[in-house]
Amino acid sequence: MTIINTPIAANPELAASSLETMWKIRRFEEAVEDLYGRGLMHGTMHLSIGQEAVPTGACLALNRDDYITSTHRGHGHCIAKGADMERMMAELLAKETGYCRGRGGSMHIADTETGNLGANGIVAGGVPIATGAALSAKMRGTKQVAVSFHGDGAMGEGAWHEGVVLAAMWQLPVVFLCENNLYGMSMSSEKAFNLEKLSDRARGYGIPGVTVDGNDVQAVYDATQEAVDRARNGGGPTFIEAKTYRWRGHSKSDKNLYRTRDEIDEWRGKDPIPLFEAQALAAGGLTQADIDAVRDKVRTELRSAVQRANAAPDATADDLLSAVYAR
Amino acid sequence: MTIINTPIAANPELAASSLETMWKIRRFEEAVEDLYGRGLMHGTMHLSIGQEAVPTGACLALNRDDYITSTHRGHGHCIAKGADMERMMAELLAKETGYCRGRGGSMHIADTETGNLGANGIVAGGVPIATGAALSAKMRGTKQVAVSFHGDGAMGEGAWHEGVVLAAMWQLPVVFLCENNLYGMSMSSEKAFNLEKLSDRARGYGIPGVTVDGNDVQAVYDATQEAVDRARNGGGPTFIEAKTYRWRGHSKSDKNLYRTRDEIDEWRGKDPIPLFEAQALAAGGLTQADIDAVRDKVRTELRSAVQRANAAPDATADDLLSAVYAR
Amino acid sequence: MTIETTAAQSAAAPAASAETAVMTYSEAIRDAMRIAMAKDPAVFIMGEDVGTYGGAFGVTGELINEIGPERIRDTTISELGIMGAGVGAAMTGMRPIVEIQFSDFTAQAMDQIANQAAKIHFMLGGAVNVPMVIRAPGGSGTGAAAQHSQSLEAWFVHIPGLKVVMPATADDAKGLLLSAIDDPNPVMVIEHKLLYKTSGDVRVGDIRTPLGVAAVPREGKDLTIIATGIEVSRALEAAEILAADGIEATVVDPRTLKPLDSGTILRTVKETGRVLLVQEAVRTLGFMSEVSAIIAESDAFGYLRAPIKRLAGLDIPIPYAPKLERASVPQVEDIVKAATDLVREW
Amino acid sequence: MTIETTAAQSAAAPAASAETAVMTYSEAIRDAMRIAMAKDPAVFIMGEDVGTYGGAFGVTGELINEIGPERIRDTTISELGIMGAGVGAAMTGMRPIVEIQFSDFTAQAMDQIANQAAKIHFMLGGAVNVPMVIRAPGGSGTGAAAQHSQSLEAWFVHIPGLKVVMPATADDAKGLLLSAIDDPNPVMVIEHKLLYKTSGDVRVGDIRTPLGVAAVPREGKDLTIIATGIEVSRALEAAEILAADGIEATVVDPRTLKPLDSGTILRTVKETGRVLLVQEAVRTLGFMSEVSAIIAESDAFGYLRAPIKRLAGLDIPIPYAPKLERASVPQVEDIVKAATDLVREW
Ligand SMILES: Cc1ncc(C[n+]2csc(CCOP(=O)(O)OP(=O)(O)O)c2C)c(N)n1
Ligand SMILES: Cc1ncc(C[n+]2csc(CCOP(=O)(O)OP(=O)(O)O)c2C)c(N)n1
Ligand SMILES: [Mg+2]
Ligand SMILES: [Mg+2]
Repeated sequence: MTIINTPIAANPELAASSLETMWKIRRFEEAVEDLYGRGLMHGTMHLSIGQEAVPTGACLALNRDDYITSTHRGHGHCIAKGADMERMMAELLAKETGYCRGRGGSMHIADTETGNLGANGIVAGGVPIATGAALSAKMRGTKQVAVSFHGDGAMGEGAWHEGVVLAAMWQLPVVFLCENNLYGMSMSSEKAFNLEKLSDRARGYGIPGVTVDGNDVQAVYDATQEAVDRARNGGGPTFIEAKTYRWRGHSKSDKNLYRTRDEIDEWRGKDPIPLFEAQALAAGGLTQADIDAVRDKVRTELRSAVQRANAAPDATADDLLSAVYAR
Repeated sequence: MTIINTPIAANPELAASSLETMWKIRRFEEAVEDLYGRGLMHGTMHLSIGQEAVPTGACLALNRDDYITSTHRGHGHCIAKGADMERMMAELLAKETGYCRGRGGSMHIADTETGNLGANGIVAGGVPIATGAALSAKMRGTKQVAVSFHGDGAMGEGAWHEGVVLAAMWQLPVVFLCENNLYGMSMSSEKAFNLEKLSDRARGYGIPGVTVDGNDVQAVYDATQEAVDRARNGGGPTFIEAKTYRWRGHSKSDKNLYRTRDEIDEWRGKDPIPLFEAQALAAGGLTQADIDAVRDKVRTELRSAVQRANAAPDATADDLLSAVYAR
Repeated sequence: MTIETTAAQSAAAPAASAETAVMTYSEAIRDAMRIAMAKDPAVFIMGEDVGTYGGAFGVTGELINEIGPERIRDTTISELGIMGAGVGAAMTGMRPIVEIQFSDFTAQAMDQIANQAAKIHFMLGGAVNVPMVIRAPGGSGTGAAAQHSQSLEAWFVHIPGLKVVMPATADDAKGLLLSAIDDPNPVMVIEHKLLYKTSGDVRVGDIRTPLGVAAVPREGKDLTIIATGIEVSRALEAAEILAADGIEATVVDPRTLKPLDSGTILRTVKETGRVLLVQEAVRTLGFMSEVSAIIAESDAFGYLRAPIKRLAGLDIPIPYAPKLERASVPQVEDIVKAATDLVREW
Repeated sequence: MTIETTAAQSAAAPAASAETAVMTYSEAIRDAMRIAMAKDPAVFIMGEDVGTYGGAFGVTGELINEIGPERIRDTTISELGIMGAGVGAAMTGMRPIVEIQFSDFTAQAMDQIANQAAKIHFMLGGAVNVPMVIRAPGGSGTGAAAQHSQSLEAWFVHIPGLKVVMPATADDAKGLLLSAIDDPNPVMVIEHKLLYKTSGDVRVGDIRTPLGVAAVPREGKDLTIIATGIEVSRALEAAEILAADGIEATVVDPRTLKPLDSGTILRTVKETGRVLLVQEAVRTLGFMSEVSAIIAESDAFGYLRAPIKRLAGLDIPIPYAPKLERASVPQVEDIVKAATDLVREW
């Protein structure tokens, strides 16, 4: 991807695609929530509603063959990196046509075609994997970059630390992108870190760290693009803290006892989608008609994705044992 | 322990005891090396010769009931915290009278009487254990402090990170004392860290960090005492980097290919023992006669420790199975 | 069977004299922790979201409101650190109960469990004890896929120095946990997600289920079914169906996997001469491999009328799709079929 | 036996036609890595002190001088990170060989081994492979005590998605490693510290020992001894002693623990009707528990003239004291005695 010098909101094409990505994430997850609520989907789910600007802005700075590793809350990363909503939905509906043939579900969707090495059920599990993908890119001399999406909570894990330690020592082309949504499940990041900004931790690894507004596509894009450029040019890893908020509970079982309704409402007021729409209207990148068109397009697309996914055959049990090992 | 306001080197009692501790460590390890070289001791061994000032200075700031956790290179910590050389030697000689009844060997010596929770064969294994001991002290309201001795190499481990994360969040009375002897086995700490000072990593956890000359008893004492005071008064953890050097190879199998003879010689020139002796002479804490007396005393003590340890009965195999579980 | 069935619970009910109350497995665990904390100030709970959130499966519930955040300690997401802190606390006078949200994440903490907690007492020549309890839910059935559904008890049973229990009923969940808290050694308590909401009669008050004693919730002459965890209630349900078909099964629930009550196992095997081993864990080197080996090398060998039969999870990661997940581990009908084959063919 | 004995090596020697050279187990491993790296630029080595230092046990030796630091990659002390980096590299076109200094430290990396590497292929519906090799020395005998002497192969054999090999000879160390590097799955190679310096005839060049095929270095009519790792050479030495006493033993070395060549095992068991299982790992839920279970539930059951006998490490952490350490795991004389008892009594 070439570097974008005009504001995203002012560029008709980019503004439309960014808005489309955010709406796709939002609508996809709303549909999931609905299906789940009606008992049509099983397992567990982690929704990123309210956080859409982070993957949207970040993936704008990435090429199709750049890598990402994702998390338990990974629908947004997956969509922003370019995955197909139908195959995602099929996965969640336990269909043979899903990205993982119904074996993985929400927590394991990967789309290697678009460089997504996978959601991960293990907090921080993807961090050293991203380091490895960056190492591989460097060794193969491909100029690919890896972005490790992870939460604030993930920074309590040894896996996070070790992934960053190796990347820093080897100056690998990797970006550690922390979506600080203020909580790791019920643990507030304010309590968990004795830090003003989580990016202050980056200096302890001798790598640059920056904190940005995670609800602002442009801010996320700018920081990611700078980090990606540095990485591609051999300048090593960067840590980015994108401050955002999850509107929904951690998962289905969350009673939201650890935070207040007021806090949730305050952040709902910072919804990244209307924020971006207003920016695009003001900057002239999009008209109201454009905005409506994007919204409608996504709604139609999603509806058909759900329908087609629903119609697909269920995952089949006949080759379970033979599917364990690659041949 | 009451806080020491006069320089250690100027205080006859403290100067003598500090010098004695350093000599004990040095002589103990020289004896181990000798026994090992003559095939009279088995297993592996990690010598801290050249690093004696760190445990000596640090343990001067600790009460007998304060805790330490130690490492694979733990003889110095053990001696400085007050352990008995005879029982240590007996352990290394696989005797029933050893601290671990010959079950643990060098890498597992502990002396709970003096608050030493144990050497550890696992790099960074003792770090979260120290956090736990500090948590326990805090919960029991005892005002005890825990010091986690660890190497520079240990800071690559997730265990180190997680131990520090929890201690920082809970503001526990623990000191993370890094003996940066410039190498973790063959990995140079300069290469492993993109940092001027390892103590710069501390800020990323929101805790104070300081770097001191690890070959200077006074400098190590001062930093530890400040950290211990803070810990005891509820001020939470501190990270200390004590820069020092191991003269010997990492263990018996080390061919020293990763460092130069010049470097080793340079650091031999910074031997903490004569350095301290000179300070004590200059400050008037010790006369040359005192110095000679300490040296002689340690030599005699050590000789008798080795003799008595040698004479002790071998570890017995008859209760191996019943020794696994406590009753 | 559905998870509401309480056959196992009632079968293992305490002696008639003891007062009991109906509670869920999850409440029973909470009850045990409440009792232990009331008695001994050294006991405390530490883990991710055990405080206000009440635990990933709601097991600690509102304990924090009763006991406070000092002793119901929310942690960062740092399983290795938490486990190490537990070890350090246990070595210095406390009795921590460490909760790991899913037993799969014991992988993160394995060094502190296997290399530290398990070995310290022995390795230090007996100088120190490590009296800690690790609670972690295992098992499949919730659609949480491969990284949240494993049955990893075999890892821990293999490590000298650990004790391992797997309560199958609410009463045992309470009684075994209280015994584990008393124990001067590290004890892994592998709970089961699907059991949390099942209920049964639970003895009231400060009761115990001793470690190392198997339960025999049913006796029959035709075969011995040995099952653990969720498979105990499935085995009991299968036994009912088998009985209707004229096959009488003894059902043995070891309860403590280590130390194992092999006496009870061998006795019942000798009585029936046929043995069916049932575990949810993957077949290869699951706990029942050891039970099989113990039987095959014992004097019960001479009493066997048929080869030892094992029924276990498929050797695969647990898949997400509900039908596939169900097909991955032994269900009641699988037990019925295996038992019937065993008795009819031999 | 002393570690110099090469009975096992010669017994498993390649067909007479192949050219061989005498080298140590450690040199054979290095030879395999050199060959693989020369052929395929995707193959590289990563681990603590594998570079200039030459590896904790000297296995990589001077490879860095031939191949350079890019592909003989020294790491920080970060087993979990290294393993995760291996997984990420393997998913994106590389074929990493990760060295863990002591297999005990796989505990640190367990999440990436068991929850990631092993499961990714299945969990992602086959979309990605994880072709990586993990080399780690296990076993006791060096006086390194409880945290540096474990035999943990059972942990890995229990996890679907991993393959596990345990070479007992220099030739197999080379041949199995080259097969492991070829394999599109994560393969754990458990080497043995005491074997590194033993030597034997090793086939020259780009040879293979196939995964999943057991070796039968000796055939006899009286009993079948199945042994792994260091116990293979002990079993062969014991077999010589037994032969002098008129007892003829078949010795089977599974070589690959997963996937297991149970065909060869069952065939030899049926031939002799008596079986002695020998492992260095602790008894409870060690690899031989599975072998025992497989035999006991197979049609070989009917051929057994005696209960299956297991000889294993004591269920204890490995002690430091040399005499205690030696007493902790099966030695040649223990095998001789167990085999003699088995044949005389049954
Ligand atoms: C190793 C591990 N520990 C614990 C969990 C349970 N868990 C899943 S998500 C989560 C919170 C993660 O917080 P954060 O990283 O901030 O991501 P967020 O959920 O806020 O997006 C926890 C504790 C897990 N999946 N893996
Ligand atoms: C978890 C773990 N990984 C690796 C090792 C092998 N090892 C023992 S000591 C050591 C180097 C430790 O370096 P450092 O922490 O700096 O301590 P130093 O040896 O310099 O005192 C290594 C790699 C180990 N014992 N434990
Ligand atoms: Mg979060
Ligand atoms: Mg060091």
